[in-house]
Amino acid sequence: MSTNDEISEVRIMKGNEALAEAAFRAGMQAYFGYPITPQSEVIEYLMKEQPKHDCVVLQAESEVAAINMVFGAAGAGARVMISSSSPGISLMMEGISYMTSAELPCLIVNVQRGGPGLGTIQPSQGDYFQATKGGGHGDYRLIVLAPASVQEMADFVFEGFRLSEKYRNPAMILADGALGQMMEKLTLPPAGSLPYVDKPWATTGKPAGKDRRIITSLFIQPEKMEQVNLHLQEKYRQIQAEEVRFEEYGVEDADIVLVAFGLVARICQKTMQLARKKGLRVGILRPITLFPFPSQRIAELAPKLEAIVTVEMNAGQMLEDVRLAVEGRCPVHFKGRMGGMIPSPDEVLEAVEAIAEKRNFELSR
Amino acid sequence: MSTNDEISEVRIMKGNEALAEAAFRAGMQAYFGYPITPQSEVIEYLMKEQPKHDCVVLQAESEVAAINMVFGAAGAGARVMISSSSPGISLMMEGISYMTSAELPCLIVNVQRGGPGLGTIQPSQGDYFQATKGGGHGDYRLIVLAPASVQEMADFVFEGFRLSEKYRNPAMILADGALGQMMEKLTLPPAGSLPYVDKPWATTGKPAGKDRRIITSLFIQPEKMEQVNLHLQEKYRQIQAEEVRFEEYGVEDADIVLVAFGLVARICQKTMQLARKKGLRVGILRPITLFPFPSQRIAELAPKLEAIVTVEMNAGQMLEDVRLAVEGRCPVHFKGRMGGMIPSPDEVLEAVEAIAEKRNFELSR
Amino acid sequence: MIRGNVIIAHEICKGCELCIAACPQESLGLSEKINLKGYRYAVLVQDNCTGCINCALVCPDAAITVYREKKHAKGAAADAITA
Amino acid sequence: MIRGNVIIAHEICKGCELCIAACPQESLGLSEKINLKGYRYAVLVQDNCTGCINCALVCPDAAITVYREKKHAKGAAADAITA
Amino acid sequence: MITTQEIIIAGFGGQGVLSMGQLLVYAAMLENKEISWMPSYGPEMRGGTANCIVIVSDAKISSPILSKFDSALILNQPSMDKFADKVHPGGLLIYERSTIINPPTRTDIEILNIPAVEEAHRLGSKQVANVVLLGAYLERRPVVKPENVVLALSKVLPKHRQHLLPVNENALVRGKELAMEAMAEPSTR
Amino acid sequence: MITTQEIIIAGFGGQGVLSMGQLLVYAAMLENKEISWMPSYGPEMRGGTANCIVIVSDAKISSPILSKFDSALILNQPSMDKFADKVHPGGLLIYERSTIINPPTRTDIEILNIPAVEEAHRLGSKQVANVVLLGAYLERRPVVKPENVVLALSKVLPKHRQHLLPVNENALVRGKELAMEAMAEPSTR
Amino acid sequence: MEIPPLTNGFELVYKKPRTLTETPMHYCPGCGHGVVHRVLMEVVDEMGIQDKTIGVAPVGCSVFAYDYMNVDMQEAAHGRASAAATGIKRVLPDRFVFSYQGDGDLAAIGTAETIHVVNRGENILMLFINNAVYGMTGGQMAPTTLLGMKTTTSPFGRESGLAGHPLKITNLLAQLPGAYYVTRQAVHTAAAVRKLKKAIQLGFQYQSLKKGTCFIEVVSNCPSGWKMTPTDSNKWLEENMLPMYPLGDLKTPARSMN
Amino acid sequence: MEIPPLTNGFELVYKKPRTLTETPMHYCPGCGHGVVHRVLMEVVDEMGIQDKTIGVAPVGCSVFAYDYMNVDMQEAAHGRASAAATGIKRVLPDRFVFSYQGDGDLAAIGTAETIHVVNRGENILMLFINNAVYGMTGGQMAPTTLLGMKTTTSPFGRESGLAGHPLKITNLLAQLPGAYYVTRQAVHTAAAVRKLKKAIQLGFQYQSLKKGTCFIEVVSNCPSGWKMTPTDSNKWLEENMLPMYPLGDLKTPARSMN
Ligand SMILES: Cc1ncc(C[n+]2csc(CCOP(=O)(O)OP(=O)(O)O)c2C)c(N)n1
Ligand SMILES: Cc1ncc(C[n+]2csc(CCOP(=O)(O)OP(=O)(O)O)c2C)c(N)n1
Ligand code: SF4
Ligand code: SF4
Ligand code: SF4
Ligand code: SF4
Ligand code: SF4
Ligand code: SF4
Ligand SMILES: [Mg+2]
Ligand SMILES: [Mg+2]
Repeated sequence: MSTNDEISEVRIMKGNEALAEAAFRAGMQAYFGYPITPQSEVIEYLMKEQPKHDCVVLQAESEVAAINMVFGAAGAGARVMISSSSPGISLMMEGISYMTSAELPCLIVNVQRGGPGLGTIQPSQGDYFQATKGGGHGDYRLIVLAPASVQEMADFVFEGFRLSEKYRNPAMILADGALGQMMEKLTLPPAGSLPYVDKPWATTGKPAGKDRRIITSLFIQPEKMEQVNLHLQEKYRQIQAEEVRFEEYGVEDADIVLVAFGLVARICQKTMQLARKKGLRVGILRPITLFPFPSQRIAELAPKLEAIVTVEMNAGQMLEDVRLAVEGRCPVHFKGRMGGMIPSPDEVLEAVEAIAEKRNFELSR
Repeated sequence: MSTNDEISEVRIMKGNEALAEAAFRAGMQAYFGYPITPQSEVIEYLMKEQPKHDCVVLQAESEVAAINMVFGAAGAGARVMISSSSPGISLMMEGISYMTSAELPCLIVNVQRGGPGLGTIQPSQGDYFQATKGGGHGDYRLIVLAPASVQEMADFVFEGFRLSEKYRNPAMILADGALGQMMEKLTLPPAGSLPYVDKPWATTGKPAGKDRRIITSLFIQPEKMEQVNLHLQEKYRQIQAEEVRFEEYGVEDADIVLVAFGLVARICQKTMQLARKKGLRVGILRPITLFPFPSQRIAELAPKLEAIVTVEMNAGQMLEDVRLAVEGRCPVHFKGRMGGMIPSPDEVLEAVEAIAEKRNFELSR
Repeated sequence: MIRGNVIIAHEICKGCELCIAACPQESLGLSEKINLKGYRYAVLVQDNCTGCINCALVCPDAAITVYREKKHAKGAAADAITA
Repeated sequence: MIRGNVIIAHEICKGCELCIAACPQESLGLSEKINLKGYRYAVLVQDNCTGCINCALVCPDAAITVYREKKHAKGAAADAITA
Repeated sequence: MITTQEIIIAGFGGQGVLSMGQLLVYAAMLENKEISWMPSYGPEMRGGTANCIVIVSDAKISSPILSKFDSALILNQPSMDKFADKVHPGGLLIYERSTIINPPTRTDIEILNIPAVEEAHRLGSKQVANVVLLGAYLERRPVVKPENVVLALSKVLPKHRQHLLPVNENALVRGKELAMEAMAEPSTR
Repeated sequence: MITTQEIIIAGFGGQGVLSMGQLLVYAAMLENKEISWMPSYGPEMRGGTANCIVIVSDAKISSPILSKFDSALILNQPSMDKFADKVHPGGLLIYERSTIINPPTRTDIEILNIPAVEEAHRLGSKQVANVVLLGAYLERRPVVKPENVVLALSKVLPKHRQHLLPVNENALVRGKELAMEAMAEPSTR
Repeated sequence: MEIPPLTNGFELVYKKPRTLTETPMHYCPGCGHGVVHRVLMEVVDEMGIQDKTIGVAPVGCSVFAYDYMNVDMQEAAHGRASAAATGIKRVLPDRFVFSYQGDGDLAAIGTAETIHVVNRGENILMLFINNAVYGMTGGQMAPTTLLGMKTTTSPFGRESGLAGHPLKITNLLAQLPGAYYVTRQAVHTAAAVRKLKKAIQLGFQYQSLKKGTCFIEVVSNCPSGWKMTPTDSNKWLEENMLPMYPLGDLKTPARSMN
Repeated sequence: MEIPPLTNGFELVYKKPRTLTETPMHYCPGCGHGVVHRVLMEVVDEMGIQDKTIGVAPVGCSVFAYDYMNVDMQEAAHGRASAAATGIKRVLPDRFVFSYQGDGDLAAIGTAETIHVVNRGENILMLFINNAVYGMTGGQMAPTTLLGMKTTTSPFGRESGLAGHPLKITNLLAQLPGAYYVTRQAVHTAAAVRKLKKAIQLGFQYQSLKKGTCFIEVVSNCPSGWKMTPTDSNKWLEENMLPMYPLGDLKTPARSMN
């Protein structure tokens, strides 16, 4: 059953397909990827629709090759995307580190599955550390966007390209298998709405009379390499100052705030509805950018709260960023599911109730 | 000039060579690696000395191949080591994630260089996040040991093998280029002092009448995968409870404690000497295990201190673990150098003085 | 003609029909019934099996066991098994 | 015999001697002096260079420029440059 | 009027459980409803069970993942074992007769036993068993108008399959009828 | 007695600056001293500068990395430019004459200008220029006994190079003598 | 009409090997993986090397091979089965070690490992199941996909300009001195299965000689990925795959000792 | 005795190409990389394509190639220069794109990329500098190291049992349909340099045809890694490398169009 039929202006699509269609509309000029569940629909959709667009779509021989093709194409000035899922993203760590160092923009999509190892193909948020702290070597950061709906799977492609080009830094969409596979209604952003930016640094052939362009991540003199790092750190500080995005629900009067990203934030919305029905004043803070992280907002909220509950599909990774923001100003609890399990609104509610009543609850499971 | 001459019982060796020789003495049964500066002496030494030992030493075609050979050999029950430097370690992220999931012991050595990207070959501590938070996908941890001398480059090989086998989890020695390249005196641990442990899970050929052994990281049912994760998390908690190691100097009466690992901790010792001469009560806490991190000890110290200064050869990575331990109970400052630059005792002293006098100082430069 | 016989594990069979195609005797067919996995499974539909084991060799699910009328030449069976 | 000439960039030369080995005329040798990089550099030691450009072709450091006595046949030089 | 229906559809891969759910959400979209379709995906597609959670609502949908459902459409025994307990009291459980050995025993929900496969064979296309079930479901929970299911079908069927439209339409109608029959004969439950 | 000497030895790769440092620490080990040898490594080995920091001490060594030194042994101009300022006041700077165009101008340190390359050629082995310098250094800072340098050399030289021992011994002696001469003739500084 | 089988006065002439476990295989109906698994275990059975054999499963449809093969097994990362097998064999040189990989695994992501394992002449048996698609992930294009063949990532047929020609990696490997025995077999007919079995027997037997890598390509089907019935897939294989990937030995010890 | 050069009445017959920068190269004395760099830039100069050429440097001694070649350049990760070049060429199909790689880079860690770039027939020029060692990291064994050759990781000489035979990757590549022009050249003599230049010219010229990958192996030296003087290294190359890696075309358009 084709999912790209124009039944009306509004479409129903899988998250992966919405993302792929959005990439075309965002003026993507090249995509390199390698199949992996649960995101293979991205490349499948792109391949099918490619004839309608002026965009390179290439299936590479591996994720390692793909990320290095991205390096080349991005260095040549193209708007480039790559997508994969957890194990495939791990293989890109060297390439990603190179791109941050060479300051190449690109959009990396991780539709996470349960790990570690080959794990399972069910949804997970187990790659938060990898995405936000840098799974590759050296001091670098990605701009990380965490969508929570099919609509955002599409919208954040635009945002990801925009931010990555603005800062000459790779951006990542950190989704999960469920977001990739589920279908929802969405309004596709119009094509052509993301203007191309000037890239005088791109290697498109040395302009006569001007200096040649060099894309490199090699700065053999440590003095120079340190300068590069200071520049990068300065950029990350700027991103932290200017690009934090988050959403809040009911935090104004909340005693307990759930901090959750991506799909889990929506599960928490249901929990919040259920909790409020029971008279528990629960609110939600949903980080949309995971780097930069909304630390400041959390720091503001913390002193007024009875507790924060971080809810994740992992063993507690964003938890560290929440605790770093809170710095002991309120208790921070954690509720998680792992290895492809998705917490249900009910079980999050149970945890919230336990916390409200100062009972113990099972941290995960 | 050969560095392995037995001028006396005590030897002078490069850190890389001490580590290699120690590996033989620790009963290493297989090594797989790929050359990269600044740790190529490890494989070079092993190749030269291999005829004297009953140990496989193989130069793989890449770090990706090498880590997967390690997977195979470790799964077959061998005591295995692999070594590389930052970019090469990034390429191992998938394999390492697999090994943690399949619960395979092995010793991974990262003699870090300045990143991100190809960077420089000068020493760095830029891979702290990667080593301690998991640069690969999924929730996993490595046991991370940070040597600070050539002696420890040798000693921690034993410790690394021992811990990795005890917990069936990869262990990592996180060194830096300077530690690998420098020469010091050391006393080599005697050969044969690390007994082999029983590995009934190893695939050595199905024993007649018993079940076959399966080494896998695939648990396609998320329920099962979650159980695997819960088991891993339990193991990590146990490691945290039992294996924390650190060193302290002069913290008893200290107003300011420097937290530093590896070579930087020694630089800080010199700073401490200089500072104490100037009447500043400076102490040092040196985490030896980076995971598990000595959070508890830092939490104990924090309320009594005027400030903690984390000193690293990176943009502030261990800093986060220090802050998580401190939870706001004292100010935490950071002094770092990046991209292959090594902080000098003097410049750390400057920072300490500035903090003592509540002046601003350049965080990193 | 040598007489043979096959036993097909109904619940293992996935009804792929490869054995049917491989049988030189056209002895096999699909049952009308479906098994618990939802497949129509292979069954003998003619009594002319020669025990040639072709069907067993191509069965991806190792669902087929083959028997053959005892011959006097002892070597034959072992031969077939290692074929 | 055609007369040629070479100019060797002293400070670029690393004294690898490949030009010396490549010169069919044995026109080249190493200087006694060392340059700032610490190398004895290549110099003309005989006045018999033919401008055959062999030395320049094998020089890894592109340190050699070659001249040749003007001929009447115009094409020769261009020929050599693209050799 | 029903404002929100949370449905689980489960069976073997290949029985069309996923496309049944998709059909439902397409039809719902034609009625401007909010929808969510969440498959369980996996190597289960190779012979194991497959399922999808479908939510149709007049209001914005928060969690697309649920552990309890208003209705369940069940097409094999493993799915029955897994989901029979997950229907809210007062909810609806419809199952395909020929695939179920142990019918559910709950008495706090409505249970319909539909011979969809048999009916599909009768209709001449075993592919439409799922549409028969869908018809039965819509009889009991009219979340969308059957004509919109047909319209949705006409939009999603590729050109070379448009000729299947009539048989699908029939299947939908027969499903409705079978549901009415099943309700009338409690013995088949 | 000197208790700690922090030394930088710097020049081109290939001039033997690294092995000069190694020789020193081997000799120091024979005297049961604490030692540390820290090379700057890198692609600099391909023609660029190379250097090592050597620390010889009676006490345990903390930082093997330093930014200022007691003594400097300099074998080329780039190293001179880099390290001349990094010698503690009152410290010692010895340089190889033929490689230096701009000699240092500091007056707060002792500066010795040693024609080590020339001397090495005279000794018949240009390889030993570094040992000449080491001899000169030991004359001014007797951190180890010269006989222990010779002993160390005899241990580290591979068999097929043991015949080079005498020329190295001579080089060490000549270095001492040149240092004394250089001190006697302040004009060569 | 079903004929009830008679066993009276009959003798067993074929039953599944003991070293195949009782776990039903998860493969799609008609998938060649099952046949290769079974034949492999038949050989292990008959050679009596169950206790000395260690296998490595890939990432691909045969990722669960260890569920079916009753020998010690490891499950390697995508593309790295032969690297893992190298690790095993190097530390246990007297065991029989085999790797089992699909075309995506062995000839795409694992190309470097494949080439270098064979080039080093690792004394293992490599099984390479070429079904011209990525079965596991839903039928995407593989390096061995035929020109013009439609897959989910070559929806208009593989086109050499975009994706290159089918990669005959076995032919490349046969030229490496480290390769000792290289052959291409199939499982689409009973006769082919018989030949495959012979090849696997040789592959294991040669392993004891420690003279290099034995490499067996099995041209196989993927009814699901090809969107065909199993019988059609075998027909299609014969007509389309075999001309590109002709069966037979590419290197035999005799020739390799030339 | 130094002869001062005369230029009076003389005409220029050779000078370094304009597209080689003034930056002195960091290579060891006598290293072949410098020659290849220069010849490459001579061709770019003469073809007048400086503004249309984009090069990709590897990780290896030639990692700084971009310091010397005055064209737009990228520095790719170890082994991935041809993947990066693919990325560039696919988005800028009318530019001249070349990759430049050593034997460790191209034939060890980058094997998969190498094979697949050529198999896809990417329309780029690949330069492969085979000096039989890892020069950059201090002379370790490479896939192309000769049997018996001592390197820092084969201190007793490469032994086929441990490390396999030298990998003639160029021969493998020549067989891929995606390869359009494959040749093996050298730089140890003036005559060899002349031939190399012709080959590079062809490599660039063919690129406009968009008919597949042009691949040039350059058998080169590594005086430092081999621990020889430059002149000795060239002699050794001739006597030892060339028998294993004989010079000449392995595939030319005429033949590839057969
Ligand atoms: C690093 C990584 N990349 C991608 C995948 C997804 N993946 C799983 S199997 C597979 C391909 C399988 O194809 P093949 O090797 O031909 O085996 P088949 O299923 O056809 O037997 C891929 C791409 C993965 N698991 N890991
Ligand atoms: C991922 C990674 N692994 C290893 C290295 C270290 N390394 C740098 S260059 C090189 C090999 C270079 O050899 P080759 O490609 O033959 O080039 P050459 O120096 O001989 O020209 C290696 C292993 C690296 N930089 N990155
Ligand atoms: S054994 Fe032979 S004759 Fe009998 S059913 Fe099987 S294939 Fe047919
Ligand atoms: S080959 Fe096997 S699985 Fe297929 S129909 Fe026959 S018995 Fe059943
Ligand atoms: S141009 Fe020819 S003759 Fe003249 S120096 Fe060079 S090689 Fe010798
Ligand atoms: S070839 Fe070049 S670098 Fe070498 S000696 Fe001659 S001029 Fe100098
Ligand atoms: S998808 Fe293809 S290869 Fe995989 S089990 Fe099904 S038929 Fe076999
Ligand atoms: S190490 Fe070898 S390849 Fe590298 S620059 Fe020196 S001679 Fe050339
Ligand atoms: Mg396949
Ligand atoms: Mg090389």
